[in-house]
Amino acid sequence: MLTMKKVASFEVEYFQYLNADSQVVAELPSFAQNAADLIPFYREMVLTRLFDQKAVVLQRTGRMGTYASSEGQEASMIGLGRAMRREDVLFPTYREHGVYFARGVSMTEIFTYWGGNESGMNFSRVPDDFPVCIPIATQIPHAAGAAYAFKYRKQARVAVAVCGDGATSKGDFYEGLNAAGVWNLPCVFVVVNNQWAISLPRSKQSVCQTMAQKAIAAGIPGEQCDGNDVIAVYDRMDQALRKARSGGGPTVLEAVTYRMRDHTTADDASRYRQQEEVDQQRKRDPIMRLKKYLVEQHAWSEEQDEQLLSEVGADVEAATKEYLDTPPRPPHTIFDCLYETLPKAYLEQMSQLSKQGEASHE
Amino acid sequence: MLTMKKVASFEVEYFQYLNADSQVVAELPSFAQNAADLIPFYREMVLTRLFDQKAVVLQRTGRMGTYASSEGQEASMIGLGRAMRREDVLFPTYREHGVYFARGVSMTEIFTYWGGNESGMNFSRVPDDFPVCIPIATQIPHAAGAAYAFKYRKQARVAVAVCGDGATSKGDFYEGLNAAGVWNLPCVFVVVNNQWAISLPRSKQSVCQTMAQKAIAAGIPGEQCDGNDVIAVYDRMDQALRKARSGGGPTVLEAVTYRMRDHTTADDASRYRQQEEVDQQRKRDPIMRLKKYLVEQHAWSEEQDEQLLSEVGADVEAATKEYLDTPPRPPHTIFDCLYETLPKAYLEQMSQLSKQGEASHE
Amino acid sequence: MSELTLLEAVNRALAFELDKDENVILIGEDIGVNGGVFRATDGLQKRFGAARVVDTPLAESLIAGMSIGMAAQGLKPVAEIQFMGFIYPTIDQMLSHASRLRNRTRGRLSCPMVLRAPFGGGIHAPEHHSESTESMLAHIPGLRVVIPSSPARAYGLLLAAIRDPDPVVFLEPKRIYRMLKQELEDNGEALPLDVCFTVRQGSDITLVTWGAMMHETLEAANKLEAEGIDCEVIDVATIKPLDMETILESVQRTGRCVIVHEAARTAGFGAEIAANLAEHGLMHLFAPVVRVTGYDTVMPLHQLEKYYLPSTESICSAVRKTMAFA
Amino acid sequence: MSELTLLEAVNRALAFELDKDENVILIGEDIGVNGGVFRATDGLQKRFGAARVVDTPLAESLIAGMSIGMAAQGLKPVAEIQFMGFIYPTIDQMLSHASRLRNRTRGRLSCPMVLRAPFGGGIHAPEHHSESTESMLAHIPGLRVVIPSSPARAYGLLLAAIRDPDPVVFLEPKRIYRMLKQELEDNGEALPLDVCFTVRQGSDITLVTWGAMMHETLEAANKLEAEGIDCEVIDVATIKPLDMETILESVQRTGRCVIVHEAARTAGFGAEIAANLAEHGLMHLFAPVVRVTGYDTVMPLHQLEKYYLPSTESICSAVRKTMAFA
Ligand SMILES: Cc1ncc(C[n+]2csc(CCOP(=O)(O)OP(=O)(O)O)c2C)c(N)n1
Ligand SMILES: Cc1ncc(C[n+]2csc(CCOP(=O)(O)OP(=O)(O)O)c2C)c(N)n1
Ligand SMILES: [Mg+2]
Ligand SMILES: [Mg+2]
Repeated sequence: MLTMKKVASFEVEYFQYLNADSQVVAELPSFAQNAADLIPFYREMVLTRLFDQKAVVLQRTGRMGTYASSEGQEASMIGLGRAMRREDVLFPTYREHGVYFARGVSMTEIFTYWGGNESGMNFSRVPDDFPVCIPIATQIPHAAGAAYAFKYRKQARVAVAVCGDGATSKGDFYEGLNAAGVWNLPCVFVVVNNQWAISLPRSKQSVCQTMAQKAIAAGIPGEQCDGNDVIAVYDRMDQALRKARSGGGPTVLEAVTYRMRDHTTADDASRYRQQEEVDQQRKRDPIMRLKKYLVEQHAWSEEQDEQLLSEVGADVEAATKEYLDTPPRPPHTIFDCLYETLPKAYLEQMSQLSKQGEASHE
Repeated sequence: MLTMKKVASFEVEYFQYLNADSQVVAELPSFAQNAADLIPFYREMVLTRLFDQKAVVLQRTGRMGTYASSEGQEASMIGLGRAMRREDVLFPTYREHGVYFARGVSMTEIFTYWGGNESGMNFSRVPDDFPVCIPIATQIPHAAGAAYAFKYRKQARVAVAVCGDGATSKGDFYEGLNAAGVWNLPCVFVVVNNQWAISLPRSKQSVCQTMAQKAIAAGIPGEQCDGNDVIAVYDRMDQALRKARSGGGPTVLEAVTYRMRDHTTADDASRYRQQEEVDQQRKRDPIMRLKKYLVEQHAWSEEQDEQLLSEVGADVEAATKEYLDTPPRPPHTIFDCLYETLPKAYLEQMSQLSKQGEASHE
Repeated sequence: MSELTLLEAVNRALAFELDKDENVILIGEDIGVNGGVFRATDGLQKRFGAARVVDTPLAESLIAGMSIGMAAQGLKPVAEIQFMGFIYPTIDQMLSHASRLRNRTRGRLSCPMVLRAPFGGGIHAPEHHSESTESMLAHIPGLRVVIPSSPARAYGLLLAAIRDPDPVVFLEPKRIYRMLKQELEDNGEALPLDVCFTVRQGSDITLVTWGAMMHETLEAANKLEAEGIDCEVIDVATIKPLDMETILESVQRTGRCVIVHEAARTAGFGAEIAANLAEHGLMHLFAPVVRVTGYDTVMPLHQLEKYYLPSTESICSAVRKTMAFA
Repeated sequence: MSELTLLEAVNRALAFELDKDENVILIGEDIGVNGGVFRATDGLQKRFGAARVVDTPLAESLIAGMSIGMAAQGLKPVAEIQFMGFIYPTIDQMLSHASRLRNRTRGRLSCPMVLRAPFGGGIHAPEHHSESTESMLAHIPGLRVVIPSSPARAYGLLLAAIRDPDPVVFLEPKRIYRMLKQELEDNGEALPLDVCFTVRQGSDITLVTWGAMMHETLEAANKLEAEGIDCEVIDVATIKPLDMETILESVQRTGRCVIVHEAARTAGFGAEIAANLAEHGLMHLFAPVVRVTGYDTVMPLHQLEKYYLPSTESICSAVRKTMAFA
């Protein structure tokens, strides 16, 4: 007599098309079969990296506040951002600059935000996308709520929440996944597993073998992909989005990547991680990987690359200038979006601040 | 070329020894091989049921406050309570009366608590066990913290947290499991899945196939057992406790049972569930199941049963009397356990209350 | 017109707005078939369907968080937290997001949600079921905190809260859920938010309160009338933002003020009102501003609950003391 | 004796107590190898081991909840919340359990834990990194809320907090973490909790504050001295429970009071102090009690942060107005 029976079983799959050496290791999905079609991906990845470098310089030179670099994570960002449709809605963290760019948010807007002005989150081109979310994992239930609205209104839209490996430890993450399961919501939850949560390595965040398996607790599918392979990220996102859009419910997608820089400009990663590890990871760089592949496929050349760098570099400079030329908002505007109409009770405070603001502007 | 590879796989097992018809369906563990050894289990299950019935009567007749009946869940409570050692520590909900009894907490104490007096939680026999926990799932991280203390002090003790199926939806549940995994803590998390969370059926709480699989998200083992089979509950608890005690880390144990009565005396379950379902579940009753088995094994008789009922009934009556005879605490005692030493700032409030209390006692 | 309890008034307001505006969605634990543990949503799922009256998994933080996502998409979620004692897991979402979404996006996104919760003691409930921590919420910029004190106020203010374009926490005094009935027309007429209501005119002293304590306060005012003390009684109704004008105007006339709330005293919302009087009304005060409040203890289990709550008698004696002050 | 910053003083106090009492355990995010994002725990994991200086997964509610379980077992957890902006997920555990465990079990179990968090604005940090919501915590019965205003106070009060048998929330004013140094002997001597400290004696007016605003308040007092206004300055230090005696005694002498805090005004802790003055100090007041506070808005991102925070100048002008009142 058996003392037990198996009542459930689960598997987690891993997807990769282009390995670290730019070799094709699986049959390419159709969108990637013509290498030249990947050039727009490459361009956005490069833009994100140049933006990032500029942002760090601006911070170091006192012209911007604390900034969270996304270097090394460009394939995850651009793969997921490009797979989304304009009418889908993004619920990001503070590190998903590239996703914003792929969505149409301008570099100036992102500079403005990190420069200490909320106006940067008043996106002109994606009216529904959520702003930067600082409190870890709290954006996950927002995505579930928006997805509920899409479903209620029978709209073919998907809510995409992005979070880090650290975020998976927080109750909000799990609660959001579970809710998406319960109502079969059109959601994709992307865990950008960059191996670190400030100083805490992935291994100490959780003893689960994969972050993808967190989905099992919510009864929804979860899978893992190489987050430095933009083909894999786009392909898996595309699949998950299609499924969600057609009523197939939520998916968790873990993109395995690496945070190449300090957590933010306020951090010093050399206190807690080895340079060797970083050097090792440099070999998996998503931009080099794609470039090498494109070149090998004769879809790209060094000349084109230089041309691209200088074009994109000029775009970054133009955005920088626009940002630096933006005057700060008048102080009393801290009252003007507090409520739709400022309650009478606060009029006096606002006028006091107006006076104070004018005084110190003089 | 394969587009993906499997990187992790999981299974959930289900354990049952005595089925609903009292038939042995798996080789009995050694503690259960002699049927007579199960009589103490039976006795405590009966006691818990009689206590429960009395408590409901006391509430209905205005002599006690709102009460959460545990009818139908006796096998889960007694199986887990008896498997624990005295030095282990319990972190229960508000429905685990039987576990408390198996631990040595008196019926009078539990009556006193539900009678609206905190003194009932000043257990005389299990000094470290946690009090009733009302905010769902918040006791789970407490268990992880206590387990951390055991591990830190190299004590061979286990923290046992019990919660309901509803509780598994709350972030605290998941955060606690994850932490237990990270530090390989001596914890057992028991999910008493009684199919309902007030009016919400199990199926709407989560679309996961089992509650046990929630463990997978935390990278720890999870299993399911028949929560109405006291042999299965005791056996699986015993295994999990041994493992935890010897450094083997945490386990999630789902005990599948059924809440036979209203959620609490303030609830009316007929508003949201069918009587047929309840009737159907009645056939799985844990007490009847064990009794039938004991009788069939000639380890128990109707005469013994009547004797037991009258003995236990007398115990319940004695506890009832002791409870009803307990005078309320003087009002000012609401200040005396607020801090170890009442801060000066509150002395005046306390003396004001003393006066008020005396006045209304007159 | 019919005689309604506060609970029925809540139910009618929800039904009216569900009927009028298909963006209104109720979410919460046990609000569907069960109609809520107090029956505030009784019959609404049946009438409006399970997509609009939605039972959630057991997770308050999720309820608040989802409401924010829904509201940003233009729905008007009205979320129920079963008891105020379980509102704490929502504070992060309410403070970090609901109250800030408009400002954070400079008006691009907004959060027209209502978070309802029964609050207050006096019904012999288990622990955590008798909380009054409204002042914690009233500290949060960008939120509104609204508390009705009667069926009519519940109906009108809840309609206003749902229609308000910003997040509102709506706290329902459960002790008076079924205590009193009021003639009430179910006509969809909202009451104004952000203003106090003067419930009783008087010239000797101003009594300020909200929620269930209104009952004891009015009782006290009636009792004191017999003793020749003419009390003005103000129902704050919206505690955040606070309409201090009405209170100040009254205290300027009466020169005396007693504030009544059942929450613990320290940093309770009575402090804010008294502080405003100390700043803006000082020169009109003939006597100290007295707060009649719950003690700075944990709300005791029900055997001692009545000692914790302010009573008509404790209000009367505070008023007498204040009147006697010279 | 050495010159220490507030941050170093915190580090020394933690080290002293870790060394003295093996029940003391630090837990929090990034407090181990990294030494905390501000370096408050720098070097402590190396010195005391990873079992005593423990990096946790990213979950504040867990950190508070685990601390409660540890504390009930007789450990003395000192938990760090990385910024006060992330303290909200702990409120449920702190309010529902930490502050109640002793009362709920009639003294059988207790919860000797400390929850540390840097708080306040002025360091040009991202959103949620500049919070001051101490009054929300001060409303919770059974908690202590302690706020140092200098290195010496941080050292002595933190030692006292760790040794206290009940839960303490210890809020560290991060704007002055490294701003000033003070001669300090690392001798393990605690300062008393539950009392205010009179930092400067004066006879014309009483200024009451806590945390980082002490700096601007003292600066204002010095400036005003030149104008012939003699300010008494009180550091509240423990805001819960509040030592109102010291404040009242002072205001009885000076007849005037200005309260300064950077938190939003409405239901900020200044209200509690002003309310007490309106109740117990009214007849000694020559002038309205003025609160100089942050505005009732969300703390803005750093371009406008300085307009939000009270300044030496705004304190001075409130004092001048109060002095001019007749
Ligand atoms: C609730 C909360 N706690 C703490 C922090 C401070 N903090 C900011 S980022 C971070 C680590 C996040 O790690 P992960 O989720 O892996 O994202 P990553 O930064 O690696 O992209 C922490 C602890 C925060 N922002 N929110
Ligand atoms: C945080 C919180 N939310 C809501 C409640 C109200 N409530 C009490 S019990 C309960 C259902 C719990 O269901 P489950 O976890 O399955 O336990 P059971 O009652 O079935 O034993 C709810 C919603 C609560 N006590 N705590
Ligand atoms: Mg990370
Ligand atoms: Mg249940």
